[in-house]
Amino acid sequence: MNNIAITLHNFIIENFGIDINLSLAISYFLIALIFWSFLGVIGGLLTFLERRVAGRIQSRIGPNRVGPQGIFQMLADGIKLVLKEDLIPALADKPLFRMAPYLCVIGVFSALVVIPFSSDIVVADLNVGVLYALAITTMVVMGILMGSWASNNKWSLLGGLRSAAQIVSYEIPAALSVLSIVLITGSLSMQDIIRAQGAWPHQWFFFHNPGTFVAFFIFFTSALAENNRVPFDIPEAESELVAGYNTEYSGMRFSFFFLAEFANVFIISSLAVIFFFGGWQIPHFLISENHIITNIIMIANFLFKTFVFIFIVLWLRWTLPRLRVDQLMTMCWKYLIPISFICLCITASFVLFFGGKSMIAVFIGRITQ
Amino acid sequence: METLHTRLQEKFPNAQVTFANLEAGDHYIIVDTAHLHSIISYLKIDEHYTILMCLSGAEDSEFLQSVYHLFSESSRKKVTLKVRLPKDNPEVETIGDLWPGAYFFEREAYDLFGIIYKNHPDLRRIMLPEDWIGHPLRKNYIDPIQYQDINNERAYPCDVPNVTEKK
Amino acid sequence: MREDIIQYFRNIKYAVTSVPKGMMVTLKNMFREPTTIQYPDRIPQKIEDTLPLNYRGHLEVEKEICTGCLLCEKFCPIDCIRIDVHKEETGRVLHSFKIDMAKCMYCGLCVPPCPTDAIRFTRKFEGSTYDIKSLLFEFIDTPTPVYKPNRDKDKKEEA
Amino acid sequence: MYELEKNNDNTMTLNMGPHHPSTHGVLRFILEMDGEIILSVKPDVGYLHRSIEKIGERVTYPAFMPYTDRVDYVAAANCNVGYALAVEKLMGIETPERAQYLRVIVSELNRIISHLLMTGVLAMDLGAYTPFLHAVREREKINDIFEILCGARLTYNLATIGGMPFDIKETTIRKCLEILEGLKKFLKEFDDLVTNNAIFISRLANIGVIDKETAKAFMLSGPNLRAAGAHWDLRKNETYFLYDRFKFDIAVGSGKAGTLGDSYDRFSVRMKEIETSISILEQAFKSLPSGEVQAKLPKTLKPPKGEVYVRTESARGELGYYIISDGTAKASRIKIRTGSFAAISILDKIGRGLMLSDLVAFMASLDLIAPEIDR
Repeated sequence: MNNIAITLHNFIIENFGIDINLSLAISYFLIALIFWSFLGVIGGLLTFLERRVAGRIQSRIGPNRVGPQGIFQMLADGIKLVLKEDLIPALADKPLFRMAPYLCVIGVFSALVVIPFSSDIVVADLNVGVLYALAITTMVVMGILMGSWASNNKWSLLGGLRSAAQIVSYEIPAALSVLSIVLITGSLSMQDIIRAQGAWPHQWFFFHNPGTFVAFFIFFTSALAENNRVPFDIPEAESELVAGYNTEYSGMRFSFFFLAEFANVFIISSLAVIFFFGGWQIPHFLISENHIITNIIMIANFLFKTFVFIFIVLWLRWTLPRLRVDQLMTMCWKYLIPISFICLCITASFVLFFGGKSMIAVFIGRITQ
Repeated sequence: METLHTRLQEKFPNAQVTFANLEAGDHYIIVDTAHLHSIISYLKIDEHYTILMCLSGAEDSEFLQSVYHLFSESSRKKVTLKVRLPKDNPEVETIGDLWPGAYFFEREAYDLFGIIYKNHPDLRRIMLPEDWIGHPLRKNYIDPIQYQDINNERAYPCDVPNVTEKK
Repeated sequence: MREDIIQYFRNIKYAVTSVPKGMMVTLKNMFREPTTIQYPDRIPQKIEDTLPLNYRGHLEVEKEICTGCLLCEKFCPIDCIRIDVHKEETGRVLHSFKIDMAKCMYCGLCVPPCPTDAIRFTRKFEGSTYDIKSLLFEFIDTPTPVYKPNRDKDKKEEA
Repeated sequence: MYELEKNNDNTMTLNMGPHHPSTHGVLRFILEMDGEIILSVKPDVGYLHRSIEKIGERVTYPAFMPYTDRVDYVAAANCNVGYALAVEKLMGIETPERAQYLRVIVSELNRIISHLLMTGVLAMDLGAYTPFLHAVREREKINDIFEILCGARLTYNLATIGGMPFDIKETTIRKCLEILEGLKKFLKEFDDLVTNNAIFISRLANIGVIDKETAKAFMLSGPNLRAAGAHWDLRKNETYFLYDRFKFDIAVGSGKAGTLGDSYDRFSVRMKEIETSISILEQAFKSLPSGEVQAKLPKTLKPPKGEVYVRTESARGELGYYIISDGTAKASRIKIRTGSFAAISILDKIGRGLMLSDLVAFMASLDLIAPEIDR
């Protein structure tokens, strides 16, 4: 069993006997649709989670009225946003203004295609998965820039330009730090990266060598920056730019930007788990004969790890002040990029001298000799 | 303060420097309008009254006043200077070149009293809108009935009539 | 140059150490009890009962002991109290005692001058209404003769 | 210096306010920008002008007291006692000792409240929302004390001419000391969360440097002046009430994060002043004398003909009341000189060359309160 879409494809071919290409298209489309709606739910859930976490950190209670513990707050918010009037400024560039939020959402949601939830559950295990994930999420900047320009608002424009500079620069440290992982595995496929790791912490790439250890923090920081989260939320910067690029947006279009941001939180957390924390890997004794149960345990493991990181993202959001634009650039070009290069060199030397074995494996090997 | 007054009189014989002694509170020195700037700069530079505490407009029966409260950090002394300006042409030299912070206080006095400060770089209204008519803190100012279609009457549906009207 | 390099590493160290410190503070706060209450429906006891006794809420007048001295009306800075007292054969009679709570600024200047404590603050503070006219409080429904403190009796009591 | 540079094609005019999230109330700035760099700041104030000075000429002296609350609603008690002091000085009234102690207590409590709000808001303007709510949480506790004392939480109206309208009870003192102990713990936590945070320091250090001479020329006062390195505190240098009986140090800017007189200094001076206020309060509670709280006054207050300028140290700097009396029950002129109004004029001088984000931080560090500017 390769992955879930192929399974569906085989099923369609066997039972309906239609053209192979058409069946492939249909099965990928259906699976993508399921995953996308899942991400939509996750995005909604995160808005609720963020408000609850923020509330508790700030000695408040947070939303707790809609449903048990307020879990359906996201539905109430969603319905409210859908019913709100969709304002378009008179002097806005209307086609671009309408298109921008969709572009954002497409950029983020497309990244989900390569995220493996378990050894079988993945839409498409591309052989350029890492590259694809890093590249497609950058499409968000197109949406933001488009929306901010089309709004015909100076605050929006400032926010959009800040965002463009920020996201494009932070692509580099993010890619460089992931490169150390690619160096170890020799593959750009997500599944291969996960399979190269193990279920236990000493098998994770996070503890592989000092280079990857630091690389994780660089990856996480730059992923946060790419997602415009605090402390890098300068494109939105509520106290400076009113609301930044989405100043003029309202109703459903605003909620699309919002959803994109929260879906992106999920994406970056899952990427961090995949690259550095063993993804869906579970210990051997948990793997049973039954494929379905094994997959469920894998998904649970993966989602648990992901939600830990999501919590850290939210936690950071409600702790730190934001940086200034020039400090942000300084941090990227003067600190993160040089350090990630050093990390890359350290990892490369590890691969060269120890044949890709992890630090702990080498250490244990020395002791047992 | 009285010694300061005599010193000022010696220094500026042409200026009419009068010392006012009141029943209560602070005493003040009334200065001739034409010599105000030179007297204040003398006070700042030679007498070390380095702090301008407050600049305000005021009105007595016949005149508008521009009041300057100065303070000396070294000798811990305060002095109040006043200029009396005729109501029809209240003009006085700005002291913003000595304390740039005074520009805003002068704008306020201009806005609320209509005192014109000569050589002020940006003498505009500060509290009230640009198109407001009159200077509200003058004693003969009458509240306008409306401003730009906004009625000045209170819009309380259950308004209680004024006490003075009742009697 | 050398100092710059030292500063470079010091910056990294400071950023790395100070951020977790702040995060620990927020984490600590996360496990503390919330300080907010769920006003207005999910509260253990009525808010009015938790307020101190001298809370300045809505005004209240006890018409039986009002002397009609009009001191409160005089002391009010914004004229939100209006009292009608007419002189009739039996003496002075209160016809209306109106307080416009929509206009009142709860300054409390009307309370201390009252000789009989007829006007006083309550601990009510919820004044939201659909009709602003309902905030015009009228304390006299039927004409009431003003209260005349019996001076001799008071003196006796004091003695 | 008040002329905008000619508007050529490379600059952008940006309208910041009147309802911009970081202008706290309604202030408006017309910014001339080159990208993110500010070329000039033109403050436009007056959106909250409530003609308090005109009202002062129409109501009697005691009836003006509630209006002084509204001059600066964050530090209303300071405004109250300042006005009471001015009228007392004009009339030559001697205030009882206990009332003076009570005034010290309320003004120091109010200073803590105001500085807590300021530090929280500064953090909020830099993007950290949590410290603001933590500060407000502590602030609410002191508001509870005010509620017990005078019955109101924000616009206290807690002074009368010649004394105080309430007395403090032993239980309130104990509760107050308890809260102050909690506040000390909170301040340590706040240091970890905000004061020593690397991002916070880098956002404030070397931003908006005001040196001592500029500060004096622009009539700055209070914490803003002290942050520039001036040892000047009206509580100490021009003792009023009974501040000479308390031991405290003047908090002065040290320039430890960058330059002397930068935004971080203004922030840390306020943090130090909270500690100073706590120590003054503890001393005041220990040595609170017994006795009357209200001086005997005539039925209608009619100050003699004359004028007085009395300044006190409010939370936002020098708060001066200039009262001219013409011998009647109503003042002929009441001028209120506030710290924020003086501070607003320095924005253009220092704001040039800053980035937009810095302007927000600089403005918050000056602790501008819009109603105090406009009155």
